[in-house]
Amino acid sequence: MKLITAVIKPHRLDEVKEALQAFGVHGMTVTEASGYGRQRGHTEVYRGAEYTVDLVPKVRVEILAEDADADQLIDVVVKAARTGKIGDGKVWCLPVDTAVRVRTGERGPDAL
Amino acid sequence: MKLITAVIKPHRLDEVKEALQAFGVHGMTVTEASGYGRQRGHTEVYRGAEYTVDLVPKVRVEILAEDADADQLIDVVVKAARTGKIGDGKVWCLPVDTAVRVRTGERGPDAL
Amino acid sequence: MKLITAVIKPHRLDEVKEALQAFGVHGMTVTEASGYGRQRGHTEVYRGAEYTVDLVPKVRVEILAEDADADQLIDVVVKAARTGKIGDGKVWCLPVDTAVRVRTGERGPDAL
Amino acid sequence: MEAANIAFVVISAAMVMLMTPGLAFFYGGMVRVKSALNMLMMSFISLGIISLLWVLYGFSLAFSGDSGGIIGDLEAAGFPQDIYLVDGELDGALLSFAVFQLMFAILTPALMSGALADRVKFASWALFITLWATVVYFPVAHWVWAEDGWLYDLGVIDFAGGTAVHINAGAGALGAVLVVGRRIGFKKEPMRPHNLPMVLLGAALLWFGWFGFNAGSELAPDGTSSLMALNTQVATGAAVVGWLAYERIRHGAFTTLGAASGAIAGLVAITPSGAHVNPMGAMLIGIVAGVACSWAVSLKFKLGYDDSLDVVGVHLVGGLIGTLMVGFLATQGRAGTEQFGKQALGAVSVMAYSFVVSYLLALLIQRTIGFRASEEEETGGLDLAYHAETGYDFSQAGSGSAGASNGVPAPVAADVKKVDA
Amino acid sequence: MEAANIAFVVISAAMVMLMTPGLAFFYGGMVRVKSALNMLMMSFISLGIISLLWVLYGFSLAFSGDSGGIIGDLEAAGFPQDIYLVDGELDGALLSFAVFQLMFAILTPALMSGALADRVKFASWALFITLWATVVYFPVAHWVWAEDGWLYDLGVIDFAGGTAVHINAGAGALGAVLVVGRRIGFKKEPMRPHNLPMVLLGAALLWFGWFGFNAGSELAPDGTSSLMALNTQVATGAAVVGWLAYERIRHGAFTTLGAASGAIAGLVAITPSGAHVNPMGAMLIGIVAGVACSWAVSLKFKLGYDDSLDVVGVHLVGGLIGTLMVGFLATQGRAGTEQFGKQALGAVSVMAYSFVVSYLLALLIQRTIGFRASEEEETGGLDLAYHAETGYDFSQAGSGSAGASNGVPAPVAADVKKVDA
Amino acid sequence: MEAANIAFVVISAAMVMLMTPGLAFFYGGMVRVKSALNMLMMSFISLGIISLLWVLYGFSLAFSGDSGGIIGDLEAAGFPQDIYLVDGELDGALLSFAVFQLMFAILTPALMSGALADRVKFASWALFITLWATVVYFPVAHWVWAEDGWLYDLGVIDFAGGTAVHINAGAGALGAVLVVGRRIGFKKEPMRPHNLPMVLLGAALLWFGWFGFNAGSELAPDGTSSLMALNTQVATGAAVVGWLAYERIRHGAFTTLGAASGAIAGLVAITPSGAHVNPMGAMLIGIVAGVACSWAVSLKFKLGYDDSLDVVGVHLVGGLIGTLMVGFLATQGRAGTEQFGKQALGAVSVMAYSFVVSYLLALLIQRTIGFRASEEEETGGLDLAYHAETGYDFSQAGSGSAGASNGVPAPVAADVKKVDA
Ligand SMILES: Nc1ncnc2c1ncn2[C@@H]1O[C@H](COP(=O)(O)OP(=O)(O)O)[C@@H](O)[C@H]1O
Ligand SMILES: Nc1ncnc2c1ncn2[C@@H]1O[C@H](COP(=O)(O)OP(=O)(O)O)[C@@H](O)[C@H]1O
Ligand SMILES: Nc1ncnc2c1ncn2[C@@H]1O[C@H](COP(=O)(O)OP(=O)(O)O)[C@@H](O)[C@H]1O
Repeated sequence: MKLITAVIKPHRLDEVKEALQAFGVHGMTVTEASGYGRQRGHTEVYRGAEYTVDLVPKVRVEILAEDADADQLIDVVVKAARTGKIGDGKVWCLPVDTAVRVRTGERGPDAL
Repeated sequence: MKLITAVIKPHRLDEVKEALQAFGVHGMTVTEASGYGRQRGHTEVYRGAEYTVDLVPKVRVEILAEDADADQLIDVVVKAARTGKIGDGKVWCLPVDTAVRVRTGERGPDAL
Repeated sequence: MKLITAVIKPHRLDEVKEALQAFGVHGMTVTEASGYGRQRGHTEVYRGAEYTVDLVPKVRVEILAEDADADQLIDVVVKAARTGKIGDGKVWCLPVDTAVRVRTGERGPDAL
Repeated sequence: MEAANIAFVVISAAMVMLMTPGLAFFYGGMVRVKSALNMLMMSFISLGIISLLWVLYGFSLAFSGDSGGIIGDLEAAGFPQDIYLVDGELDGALLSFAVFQLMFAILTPALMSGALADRVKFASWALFITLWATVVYFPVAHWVWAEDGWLYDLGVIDFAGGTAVHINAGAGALGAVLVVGRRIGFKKEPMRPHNLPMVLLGAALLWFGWFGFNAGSELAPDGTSSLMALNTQVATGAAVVGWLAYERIRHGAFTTLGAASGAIAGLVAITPSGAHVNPMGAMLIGIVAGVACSWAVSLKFKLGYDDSLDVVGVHLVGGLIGTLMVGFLATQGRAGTEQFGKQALGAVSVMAYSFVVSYLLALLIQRTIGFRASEEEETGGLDLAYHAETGYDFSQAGSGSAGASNGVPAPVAADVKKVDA
Repeated sequence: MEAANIAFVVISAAMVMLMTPGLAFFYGGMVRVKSALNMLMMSFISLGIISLLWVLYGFSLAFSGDSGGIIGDLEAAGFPQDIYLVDGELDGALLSFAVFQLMFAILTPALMSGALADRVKFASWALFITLWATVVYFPVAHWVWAEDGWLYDLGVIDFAGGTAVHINAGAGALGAVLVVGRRIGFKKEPMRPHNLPMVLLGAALLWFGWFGFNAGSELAPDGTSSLMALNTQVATGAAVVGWLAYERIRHGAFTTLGAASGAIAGLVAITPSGAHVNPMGAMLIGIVAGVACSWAVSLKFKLGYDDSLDVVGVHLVGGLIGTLMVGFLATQGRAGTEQFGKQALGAVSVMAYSFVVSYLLALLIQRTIGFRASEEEETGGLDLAYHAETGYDFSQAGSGSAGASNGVPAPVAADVKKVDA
Repeated sequence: MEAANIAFVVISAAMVMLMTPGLAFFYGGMVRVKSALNMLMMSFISLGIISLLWVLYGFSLAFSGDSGGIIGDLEAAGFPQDIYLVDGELDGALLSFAVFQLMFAILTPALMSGALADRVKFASWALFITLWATVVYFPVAHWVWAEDGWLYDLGVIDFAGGTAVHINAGAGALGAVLVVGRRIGFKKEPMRPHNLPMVLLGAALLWFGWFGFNAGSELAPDGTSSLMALNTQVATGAAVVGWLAYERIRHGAFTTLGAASGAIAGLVAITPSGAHVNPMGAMLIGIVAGVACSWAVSLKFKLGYDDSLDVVGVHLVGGLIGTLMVGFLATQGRAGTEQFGKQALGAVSVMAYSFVVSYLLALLIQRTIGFRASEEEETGGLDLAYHAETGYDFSQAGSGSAGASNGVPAPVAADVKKVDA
């Protein structure tokens, strides 16, 4: 199995979720994150003191997938998350040794 | 080494922690997360507009473990996290190239 | 490629970011986390009831890196994050199958 | 004179009105986030319901006529014009008194909500305060403040409502708690305040409004209301110091929650007594209230009843302290064993009546429509169960931000979809 | 007598002042976190700008002299000493009236901000309220409250400002909304309140201040102001109950936002009417306002205009209910078709005038300096765009914590670097 | 007359009471989350301690008798009955004055806390304000307001406390800061406000209470208090506009923090002067205060003292502006170089006295029990170190939720275990 992790812009989460659903994937785990990269942050002012904030909010999505689906899923996510502007994020894919569904103890593909 | 990641119901965190401790594991890293899956969300109402919220709060636990312990640890976590109801979550296990304890620089099993 | 994950003390984030930048790495993804380990938590008091809080705030940093850089990067992060006191955290490194830049669809090292 | 009185009473009424939201914040900040809105609503609904009851029959039962010193009549039910028109002129004294007293009737049931935090059905709570106001509050207000009320006639000192409001609510809360039972996880799980600045905000609004409550109870701006105002401040300050000192010695820290709680304890204790003691007496009452209540709040863990936000420990105990101490500290020669006896009788009567009737009312509700929330509602949080809302959303996600350039990160769980308007 | 009046009016003025921040919190809690500060600032800026205009010419246009019942003159512009010195003595009645009325002039434009939430340029908003106060509010205040104002002369009942304040602001908001257009994502994305306790806080401060607004409008502490205070509480309580009941039936939940909204609806409806009805009438007005406004807020989804925080649904509709119902419910023989006709005429005139002029003003601004924020500013959040701030930072990171021992975890996005002081 | 005065003063006292919590929120929202409760408590503890000192000896030192215009006597220590009983009647004028002035004595030390944010031991702070009130505030209040006070006799205009309160606190804060030193990370790390809506809430409560502070200082509802109320609003509005305009030009944004700060600056500046200028004068004072203070707050970065929340920049500078400008703007022929000289003398005397004595008191504490928190306490956050609490817990985890169905996600760090009740 594979674990696909996508770090994307928060407002693309909905599109990604819908694209995954259309593909037939019905589960994912989402975490808040902040990203540092090419995309510049912004300036804040407090009583005349100016601060640069260089981390921007991102959303981190994890999807467990069967080996066979992984490549296609990556494409689905990348497409759904894309706005074409800097800061769209990264997707990476890791090999998974094993996966379990807590409720039933099922392992492997059945765990999804 | 292995990295065991468990996405569980927030209120099972205590049980998981205790089970791990009983097993002899004394470290873990916890992140807030939200999960999307079979478990349905809920409806919210604001001035007559009804919204469906389909992400539910989860907790994401990461445990670095020695290869030999990994399988047993997964079982320990799965057992402690189980309520038997939909939405109990997933556990997955990834292969780790290397691990370091920041304080001392120790590598591998000594880093735990 | 490799994925380096570092769980560090929140106030070392700046140093780590600067060290990475000095090394030539210009991207990372940051998540809030809490850690449980040797470092003890603290006690809180509410109307005479005392509570022990045993999770301490940590920051979780993820860095995608080329295979060749991974080892050096780990050292850079470990060095920058170190305070020498208990609770400095862990760094681990995972093998990555593939990585994509969402904006352009570039894969592998070009995705960084 | 008349005009100054009306100005004083009307503004005091507004200040007392603000105490109920103040209470809502005081309590609301103390509960866990998943039931914070419910806690706020338990107070706010009192502002709604009791205002209606008051006009319909509450004012009448409390302040119109008398039956044996126990209760009023229904002559003023519906607040007909003839009770407030005197020779075709509006009777400002009566009208301002009516709105002032209405605020007391709203606050008192709301006080009990703290004891039942996080575990009762909202509709049942609404019914409970409706019944409670009717059979407990309106009569007791008559006993204590109506000219023919039996406690008033007895000479019990209860200037601004130590018995009628605080002992009454404290005892009622205890009665209801015994029926409703403990929160799931009581004594096992920590249930810490989710927002301490909100607790302090509530305490601040209560403190402010309490000047209207205490000084306003004189119904005239004079020496007595001035003394009451001074003593209110002194006793409250002393109770803050007392509570914090006790906590520092016993637990090693000066807590914010302790400061807020101490303030309320002091305010409660000075309520019945402040017009009849001198400032040094007020200080003493305040310190005793601060220390005693800060000790009393731990009783629930020992005795095992789950008075969640310490209505008993603060309002009942604080009310008793003020009501009893004034028996000995009253100026103008009133202090003494005899007065103390009267004070004790008044306190015990109200306590017993309120406790028993509240217990029975709660039981009635529990046996009929059910008082306690279901386990799933309770553990999932009452905010979603009854109010279909969540308190906060500090999230960015799903909010259509193209640039996503806000420094505050995004609790993504608030990924919501609109389906129906 | 005089002294009591001044005490009453000055304190009422302070209470009405507090309504504008109250409004800011009421609205501010309702928007998404990324524009919360902007929402707060849209009210606060009114406290700044209108205070200046008032002295410069606002008071004068509204209350000095008269031209055909339509507007005042500029005799009192700059508030020269001779208007407030009588025989070398300060004229307390006039000065207290001036500060009291100033607070109304501040609140009214701020009310409109809710309709334009999350999408207008801050500087343009500041300009808009400057113009609006000048050509809409000051004249309308003259119509309604000046002795020679044409609506006043006609005998329209508008005790504390149902037409001058609420209908006026509601219609103005609608006019501006039609120019500014809908928020990006309207009807598609959920835009839920980011902080409901803050909404309740705002409602509580508004409720409190409204006693100053309503009772204070009598300018004297007497029977009328007492009746007004009582009716204010009764109608508001009734509207809370009405709104919640409607919601429970229609949507299955008693929402916190509904309770807060119901309170405001009740307060709005009783504003014009409360001094002229009896408490049962007030209760009726309150219930009708609660139910009707709770239904009216969904109109925007059906009709498609984006009155974001329901200024039309609450203030315009609530103001109309109070203004029209008093036509039938007024006591002292004033009720009847004739009075109803006058009320309707007053309401319609103000509504039409405010709507048209506000629309034109908004258009003027949109065509010149631009009213609407850019898409990027809007989606990225107005807080950063215009105020260079973010509302909250509950983070630990980067704050130099050696032990990092705080139980509240760290939203790390707030990783900020200081560059320039 | 008497009754109206008492009504006015008692209610004003309650309003001034609310300013201290208001200040707590104003400051509390400005600090980082890890020390937010500590910041709140630094103000709240003043409500406790000073209330006790006032009765014990504070009122007496300030307002009973006189020694050379410098200080009162101890005749009224303990507030014995004979000072407030006149022919067996309670002296409402004296009692209401005593509670009104008590609130000033509470607020003034609390003002200094902003300068020492995030780095002093809580118990040492409590001791500091105890000593400071005793040797700085009570005497200075005597100088300025007692009939025999030397500044009062000199003819210095300080209507509501520009010198006694604001210059006094500002100079005292500076003295203490020089002893205590800078926060760890000053000028290097950003230390941004953790909760700006809370800052605005504080500003709003301060603004509201300030009407009691300023108008109430006349001790009677008359023309002067009415003028003061009007000028208070005008100057404050002007200062908001002034600060925002400066900021927009200098930094490109209208900040929320700037609006709140401008309001306080305006309120401070009008405090000494508002009863003696006309509204245009008030507007001028307000604008000057807004601009000057918004410039002055950056001085600390240049001069290198860490007046964390700008007590010097706002209260000292604002107080000076008001105190000095009234020398030229005073009406009734009082304006002129002579009056200006008196104003300057008054300001400088209080400034020098307060600065020196505060410095010495802080040094005394630092050398004995220590004033500054340990490095670990400071970096780890004072909330945990001294109050054993954390401000917020928006978490779901560990709260026993079976369904875990709340939309707000769970900061899991708040994983707490109860060990001991
Ligand atoms: N080397 C990296 N490791 C992990 N995450 C990264 C890395 N580089 C970038 N990211 C993540 O991807 C996001 C987008 O990267 P950025 O450089 O801003 O734009 P883009 O990917 O469009 O070139 C960053 O905010 C960060 O969260
Ligand atoms: N394919 C997946 N990839 C990653 N996480 C998943 C996946 N499917 C489910 N999850 C996580 O597991 C949680 C539980 O899944 P759910 O389908 O609701 O129940 P169950 O696992 O009991 O069948 C989800 O909330 C989500 O966090
Ligand atoms: N086995 C583990 N798996 C995952 N994370 C761990 C593990 N052990 C420790 N950690 C993380 O590392 C942090 C530091 O560990 P701790 O034992 O407190 O100190 P140290 O690493 O200095 O010995 C913990 O707070 C936790 O976040």
